This record gives sequence, structure tokens and C-alpha cells, in this order.
Amino acid sequence: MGKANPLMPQTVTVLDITTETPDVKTLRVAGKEGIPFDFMPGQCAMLSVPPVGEAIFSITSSPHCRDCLEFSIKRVGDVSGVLHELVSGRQLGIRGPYGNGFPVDEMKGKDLLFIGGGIGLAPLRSLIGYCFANREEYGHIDIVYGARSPADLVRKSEIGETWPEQPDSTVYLTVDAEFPDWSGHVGFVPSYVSELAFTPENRIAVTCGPPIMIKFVLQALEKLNFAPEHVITTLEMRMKCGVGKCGRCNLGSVYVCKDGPVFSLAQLNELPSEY
Amino acid sequence: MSAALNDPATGWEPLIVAFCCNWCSYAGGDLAGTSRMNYPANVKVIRVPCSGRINPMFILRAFQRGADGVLVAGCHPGDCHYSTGNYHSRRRLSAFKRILEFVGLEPERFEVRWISASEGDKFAEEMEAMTGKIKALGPNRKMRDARWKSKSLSKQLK
Amino acid sequence: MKKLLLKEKWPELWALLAHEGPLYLPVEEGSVVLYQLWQEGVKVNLEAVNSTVSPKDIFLPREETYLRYSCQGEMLDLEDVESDEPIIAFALHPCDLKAIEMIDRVFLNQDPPDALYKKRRENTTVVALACRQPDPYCFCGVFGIDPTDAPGADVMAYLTEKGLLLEEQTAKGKILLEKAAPLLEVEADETNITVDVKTQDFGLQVEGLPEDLQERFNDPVWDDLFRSCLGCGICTYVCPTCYCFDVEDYGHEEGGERFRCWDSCMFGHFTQMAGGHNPRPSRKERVRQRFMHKLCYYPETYGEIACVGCGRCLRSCPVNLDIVQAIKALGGEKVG
Amino acid sequence: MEEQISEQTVKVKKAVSQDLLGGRIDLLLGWEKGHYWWQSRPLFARSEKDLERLVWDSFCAVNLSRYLQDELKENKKIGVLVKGCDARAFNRLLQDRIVERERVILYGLPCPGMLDYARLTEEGGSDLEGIIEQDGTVILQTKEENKEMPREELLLARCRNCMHPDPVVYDQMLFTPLGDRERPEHFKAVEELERLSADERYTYWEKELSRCLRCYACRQVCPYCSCLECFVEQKSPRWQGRAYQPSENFMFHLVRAYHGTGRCIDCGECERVCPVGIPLMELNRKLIKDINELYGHYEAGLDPEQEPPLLTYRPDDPAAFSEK
Repeated sequence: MGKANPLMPQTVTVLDITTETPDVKTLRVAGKEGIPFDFMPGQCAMLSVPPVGEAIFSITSSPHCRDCLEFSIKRVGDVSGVLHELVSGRQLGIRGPYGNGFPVDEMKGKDLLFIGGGIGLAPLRSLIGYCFANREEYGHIDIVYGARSPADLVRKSEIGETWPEQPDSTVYLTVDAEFPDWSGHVGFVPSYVSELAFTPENRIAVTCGPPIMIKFVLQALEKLNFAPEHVITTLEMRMKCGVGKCGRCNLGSVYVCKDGPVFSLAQLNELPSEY
Repeated sequence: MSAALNDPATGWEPLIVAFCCNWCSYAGGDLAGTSRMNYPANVKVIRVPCSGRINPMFILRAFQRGADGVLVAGCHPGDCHYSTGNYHSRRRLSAFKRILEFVGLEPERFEVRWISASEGDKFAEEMEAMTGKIKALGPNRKMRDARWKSKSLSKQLK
Repeated sequence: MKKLLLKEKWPELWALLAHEGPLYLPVEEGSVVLYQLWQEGVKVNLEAVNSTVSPKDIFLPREETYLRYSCQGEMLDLEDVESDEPIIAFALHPCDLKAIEMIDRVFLNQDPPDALYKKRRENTTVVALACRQPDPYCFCGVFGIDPTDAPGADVMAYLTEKGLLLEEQTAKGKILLEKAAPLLEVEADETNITVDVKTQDFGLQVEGLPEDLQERFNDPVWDDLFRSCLGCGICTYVCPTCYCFDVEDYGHEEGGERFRCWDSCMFGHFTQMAGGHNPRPSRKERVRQRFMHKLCYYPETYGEIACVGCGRCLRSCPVNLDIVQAIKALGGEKVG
Repeated sequence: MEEQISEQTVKVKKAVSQDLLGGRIDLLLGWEKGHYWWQSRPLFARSEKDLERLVWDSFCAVNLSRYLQDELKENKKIGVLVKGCDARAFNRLLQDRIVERERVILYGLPCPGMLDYARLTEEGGSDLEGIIEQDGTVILQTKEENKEMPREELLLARCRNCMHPDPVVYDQMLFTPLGDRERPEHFKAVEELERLSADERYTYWEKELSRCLRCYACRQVCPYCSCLECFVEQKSPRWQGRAYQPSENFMFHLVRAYHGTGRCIDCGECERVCPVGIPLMELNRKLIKDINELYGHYEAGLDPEQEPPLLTYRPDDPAAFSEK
């Protein structure tokens, strides 16, 4: 079913749903034999709940997890709204994977700097998981992650426990303002990045978050002398087909759904800034 | 309505959607019920705060999804709980009724009636009368969405 | 060898072909000519040069259901909806076929191919009709299209005084003409069937324009060109090379269908994201997108401007903000 | 007439150039020629050079008031050339508080009606080369011989029905007003449809609407369609589906027309721009006719102070349904 028609989804079952923050939930879904398709970190999938429709989400789990796919989803629209209401056991439609994914091969042997904000951790988490699973391929790993408030930090067990315990890696957390139960760093992600003064030598920075955060992170990295080729981000656009045909996610002649969503800053500088 | 009831071959029964104003007509319907007056089960009542709340899109949506007739029932002019809602709806719904007829809907399929909270008998009579007229006309196909399939009865009873 | 179908036998041919499967041909309704399904009583118009809306909907229908779903409890059942009918597309003009070739590149040649489109393309036998005289809006010559020749067609047809001269160009075309054989006669006189059709060129010179535009995304020309645009979707819907679509569900929580339908980059909600952000928030960005796609992005990928000079946007745009105006504003004019 | 029109163009240019070049207005909305002699398109003039392209001829059909909603966001004061219908459209926008009167200067153009290229070619053939206008007649120049026709018979359908060729609101009237007209056949098409049976009417509309492409040109061009969010794009509830089903066609066209009850200025722009020739004015005029019959004569856009009929009521109003 659905092999011939790229728009045709297959069904997967919701294994469970966890509430991450007041507006983010993580869904774990699986087909009869675990993950419905192979994918690489940074790729996306189209989830559908009829009659509400389809929407594209980045895959949050790491490819080495074969049992299920994870999606951390923020409630912003109709489809994300109905996904939040699903209960475990319920089936939904899925098709994918879409997009290019992160350049995991080019990143080999490099130190990595992951910069995430809010729900922007979703695609990064897949990549972080991949790098930890292939730990010997990569150098030192720094993770800078922030959110509006402590309550808005997603994947708390990973950012708080799993990742800091990994060898040769550091996790830096920050929130936008002072909170009574927060003893960590306070401040916006971009300024924290500047403060931490990462050096660009042999390092690749990967950032994902709200557009305004990305904008200032890119500026901060530029000031730290990161070459545009070594700064990587992912874009979000409205998509309908996922296969470069329906016509809405293009930046010039490049389609975010198939040529992206991952771009280096060098690539983005060459494209119309329509995102 | 179940698919079976809507199928002419197996004994078609009309489906009538009645938008009833909370303060008069819905109470009139209640009174008809508590006074044990009989009115046909074909009528599905939707309570609205005022006949002035009726957006013509409600009426079209009802026809799209299988209504054979639509009734809007409100307080008598002058008796509106919000003082002038039904004066406005009289103008609006008159214009809308005419345009519905202009594109080919039979006049009997869309009606407006003023029914007060004390007129339980009138409520029952109007429902009876409308059901009779629609039965005579037969099922409505106009403006109905051919893709719409009735939901199963079990789901509706939930 | 060309075969002649006498005028008086046309209706017989329509009836015969329609019996085989859906037969689309130019049908006149008042002032409008559209490619519609043939049925008894429709007014076929083979004289019309360009239909009001392009015949692209034969291959990319305005609306196409491809999935039915049903949901019982937790279970979701998704079922492919397939249609396998042999289609006949009759009297398509060379420019429209050239446009189909342009859509083919996106929908067939680019991985993954679009299954729905592919099936329709494969199932369709195309009879092209050579133009005899151009419409005042035609400017296909600007793009090097020969209005009397459609290499991609299965059968090539020519209007003559007596009727239609038909010539097979492919195996599919041969089958079609074999079916029609009883109605056809061998035509001895084959001269004078193609005339030299000269379309106007508005003084356009499009060579080099795509390359030139690559640097002009932020050109001030865009600050004014869009102003008269009303923000309707006429240009994209009548255009033979526009192919954007939307996907939508119809039904309720128990069952229904999913279909795709035409959409237009001229609409504000086309790129509107769920969270409210819109990368193309105003008519300026949308007008730029439409013309840049035709004149720069598409050629960047496929080497050819995505316009065939059919003139439909010149005819139908309520404010004459058509592709010729855009090309002129962008400097695509002959010098001197 | 060709000369007269050109003369008129000169006069229009003169009138507006003082204001534009003198800085009284930042932008002038007028018309310029399109690619063809039968097309005039909107001109957004800011300079003397722009003004050179200005024309006022028999093809200036586009309603320029429609652009005010957007252009007033960027310009302090705008001058607009208005025909009779454009001026009523302006009143409509005033009434909905879309525009501020003091930020607009209206140059009134009494309008003899705009010519319809489709009618011209119907009479003169598709190879029509041009026209010459002479008081009330049009000479069609064809390859063979010229044909003379009464101008009235070559107008756009909407102009043949126009009762108010003179702008009802203006700051400066540029030419001698033409006076109101009687249009006894104004509701003729509506009355003919009314005489059909319900089923015949339904078949008629189902067929006419089936051509609808949902390009929304009728909405975009309309001076009463100024909602920031149209019901068509509303997401929850989702009223308008995107399918081309009869039910969806009726939803769009009935609601679109109905939203114009007591607000439609009868300008016919929707019908003019419809690329597939849907007789939209028959729906709009039906509503105008019924409102007139039920609640007294009203013409939208004539007087912005007069309350639109659906915004008011009288306790003794009649109804189109039984009130027993």
C-alpha cells in the first residue's frame, strides 16, 4: 500500500504520549515492525490525522532507535492540536522521510557545538543521539540549550542526566529570565553562546530554534569567527507534498522539503531570504 | 440519522435541523416535551442563544450534510431577550430565504417561525407541519455534498 | 500518411472515442472555452485558439481524490483510490503540450515521480491540433514554439476546409487512428495544411533573462510591479505551466477522503504557517515568487523559461498584470 | 470621439498634475494603456514622468478605489480618478471605515460606460484592428470594411445596467455630469430566472457555478469584500472546503453574494473579472431586488449616511416567511 504514490501514508500506532512542557508533547509511534522507514537525523515526516489533515514534523528520535519514531510536537495549529489529543493505541498516518538531513559525514572528526532553543531541540536531539551512538567518530560535543522558562525545557531527563554523563561532552542550559526554582544560567541563548566564547577551530555549529533566536545565534557565531560553511541550521516552512512539487516551500529554485531543511549558513547566504 | 433511515429504498425519513433560540423556541420545545405533546422524531434541535445568532453558513452546512429541511425558530418580534435580535434576523433570513429559493431550493425546505416559551403546542404543530411538507417533497439533494456519509448510529449515540 | 475526417463525421468520432473512455475536448459555454468531457449536446469548438483555462487539468485535475480513510475505534484504515481509465485529450494546441512537457519535468522526471500524474499521463492519448491563425494574445514565438507542430503528441491534427487531417506520431496514436479507421478517408491533397503562423512578440527578448534575474531578488522593480495585483488566482489557474497544489481532507472522524486540488502562490494562506509566520506576507512577495518562478527559478533547474506564450494571463488578468508586463518591467526587451 | 477622449485625457492630466507635483497628494491612482488598444490598466503615478502615461478612455474599467485600503498604509494622501461606480465603491469603503475621507482626493469622471472587447469582436470579428468613437457611435475598423454601431450596444454588461454614471462623491468634477439614467431592464435577467421552476433554477446554477475555479477574483475586486479574514480562509470552523463540488460552489457563491446584501453597489466588477463567465450579478441583483421589495428602495454607495438595510429594522417589517 502506498508504495507507488508518494502522497500515500502508511499507518503507525501511537505507543505513548509524554507531556514535555505546557505546549509540547512527545509522541512515540511505530508500525508493525518498529520504525516504518529508515531515516537520517534532520529528516522529517508527514503525520496525518484525518479529517484534520497532514503536517510535517521533524523526527526527534535517533536513527539507531529501531523500535519507534519520536516526535516532539509543539501545539501551534490544527494538526499539532489534534496530535496532542491522541491517546496511546490510536493509529495515525505517516509518510516520509523527507529532506536531506544533517551532514553527519562532513561532521566526522570535528568538535560539535549544538545550539537549541525551545522546541528547536526536536531535530537536534535526533542528531545528538546519532553522534553519541557513534561517539568515536566525533570530537568534543557542546550542547547549549535554552527556553523561556525552566518549564519550557524539553527532554529534561536527557538534557539533565543522559547527555552530561556522556564522555567528552558538556551541556549548558539557560532560561530567558530568573525563576524561583532555577539556579542555572539566566539569559538568552545567543548571548550565552557569546559568553561561552566557543572557538571556531575544527568545530561545526548546528543551531535550531525560533527564527529570532537563530538570527541572533548566527550573528554571535559570526562574531566568534565561525565560517558560514561550518554553521548549520534547519528551516521550517509550510509543506503539503514533501517531495518538491506542491510549490510552497521554495527559496528560489531550492525546495526546503527535499533540498533542505538542513542548510549551512553559506548556502543560506546564496538563497533568497524568504523564510 | 442512520444510513438506513436516510435511504429511500428502506423507508426514507426526512431529517430536519431546527435552530431554536434559547429563550423562547427551545423552551417552547421543552414545554412540548414536558407536556407530552407528540412531534416527529425527525427534527434535530440545535440550541442557539438567539435567532440573530444564525449565520447563513449554518443553514448551508446543514443542507450540505444531509438536512432535508432547516427551520430557524426564535422569539416573536418584540419579545427578543436581547431586545432586537429577531428584528435583525427577520430581515437577514428573509433575504437569505429568497436567495436560497433563487438558486433552486424549494421554499418549504427552509422556514423561519416565531415560537414563544409558552407555545409548546405551536412548536409541536410546526414540527409536524414541516415534517409533513418535507415528506411530500422527498429527500433533498440540492446543495448536499455527495461525499458526505452519515456517521454510524453507535457513534452518534455516544 | 495523413487521413481525413470530414467535418460532418466529427460527432461520430467524438461518440466513438468517448465510448473508449473519457474524451476531453474544447467545449464552448457562452464566452468561455474549456476542455471538458464530451457528451451528447456539448458545443465543441475546434476553431478557438486558446481555451480560457489551459487543458492541464486533464493531467492535473482541479481536484483528485487519492485516499479513503475509515476509522474504527483506535484503528485507522487507509485505502488507495486509483483510477485506470484510458483518457483521450483532443485538440490540444502545441503551446499547451509544450507546457505539459514542462510539468512533466517536475512531476515525472524528478524523483519521486508523482504517481497520480504519471498514471494520467501514461493513460492518455493526446491528439494535438496545429494552429492556423494566432489569437491576438498569442506570443509563443518568443519561446521558439512552432504553433503548427507538437512533437509530444500521439496524433497530430490539422484543420482544413474539409475537416481534420490526422497523422499518427506514436504507437498510441496508431491505435487511436485504427479505431477511428471506418470514419477516415485517405487524403490525397496534403499540401497547404500548415500555414506560417506568425505570433506577435511585444518586442520581448528573453535570452539571458533567467541568469540576469538570479541577482535581482531584491531589485527595486518588485517594489512597484506588484501594486496593481488584486491578489486573485486567475493567472495561476488559467496558466498552462502552473502546477501548485494543496492537500485537504473531507469527512469526519469515522471516515472520509483525502484529495489534492489546485492552489495558487498568489494567495496569502499558501505559505502561511500554523504558528502564524508567513514567509511571503504580502502581494509583493507573492507576485515576485510567481514571476521569479516562471522566469528564473524554473529555468535555473530545467534550462527553460516556464512560459509558452499562450496569452491566457494577458486575456484574463483583470488589471493586465501579466507575464509580458513583468518581462518588460524586468528589462526583457529588445534593444533599440 | 478619439479626439475628444484624448482631449479629456489632457484635461485630466492637467487637473491632477497640479496636486501631484505640488505635493498635495503623494500618489495618484489612474489608468494607463496596457499592451492592447482595448486594455487600460491601473497606473500608480508619483512623478511627472508617470503622469505622461495617464489615459482616460473607453477601457478604464478597473475600479481604483479598491487599492485605497492597501495604499493608504504607505501614503499620507492619495488622489483617485473615480467613475460613477468607483465613487459608490469609495462610499462603501467610507461606510465600513476602511478609508478616511480627508486622506483622499477624488477627481470625478462622469462615465459614458466602458466598452467590452468581447462585444467589439463579436460585431467586428476577431481581427478587429481598432475603433473610432464619434458621439454615441463606434466605428469598428476591420480588415475589409468599417462597421458603425451605437456605442450603447457595445458596452460592458455592467455599464449597460448603470444608472448613476456620475460620481456621487468627489472633490473636483472634471467634466459635465451626464445625469442619471433609467434602466428598465436592470432586473430582467433576475426576473427571467424567477419565472423558472425550482429544479430548473437549481440545474442552471449548478451548471454555471461548476465552472468556478475558486480564483476569488470576484472577491478580491469587490469594494464590499474588505474583511481582514474572509470566511473562505477561516480555519475553525472551516466553512469553505477547497473541493470543486457543487456543495462547495454553492457555499462560496451564496455566502459571497449574501455578504453583499444591502452593500453591493451594483458595479458589476465581479462579473467582469470572472474568467469563466459566471453571471454573478444575477445573484447580487436578486438580493438588491428583494431588499428593495421588502424593506424599501436602497442603493448602496449612493449616500454613506443612509443606514444599510441589514443594519437596521422596523418593528413592522414584512418577512419572506409566514409569521403566523
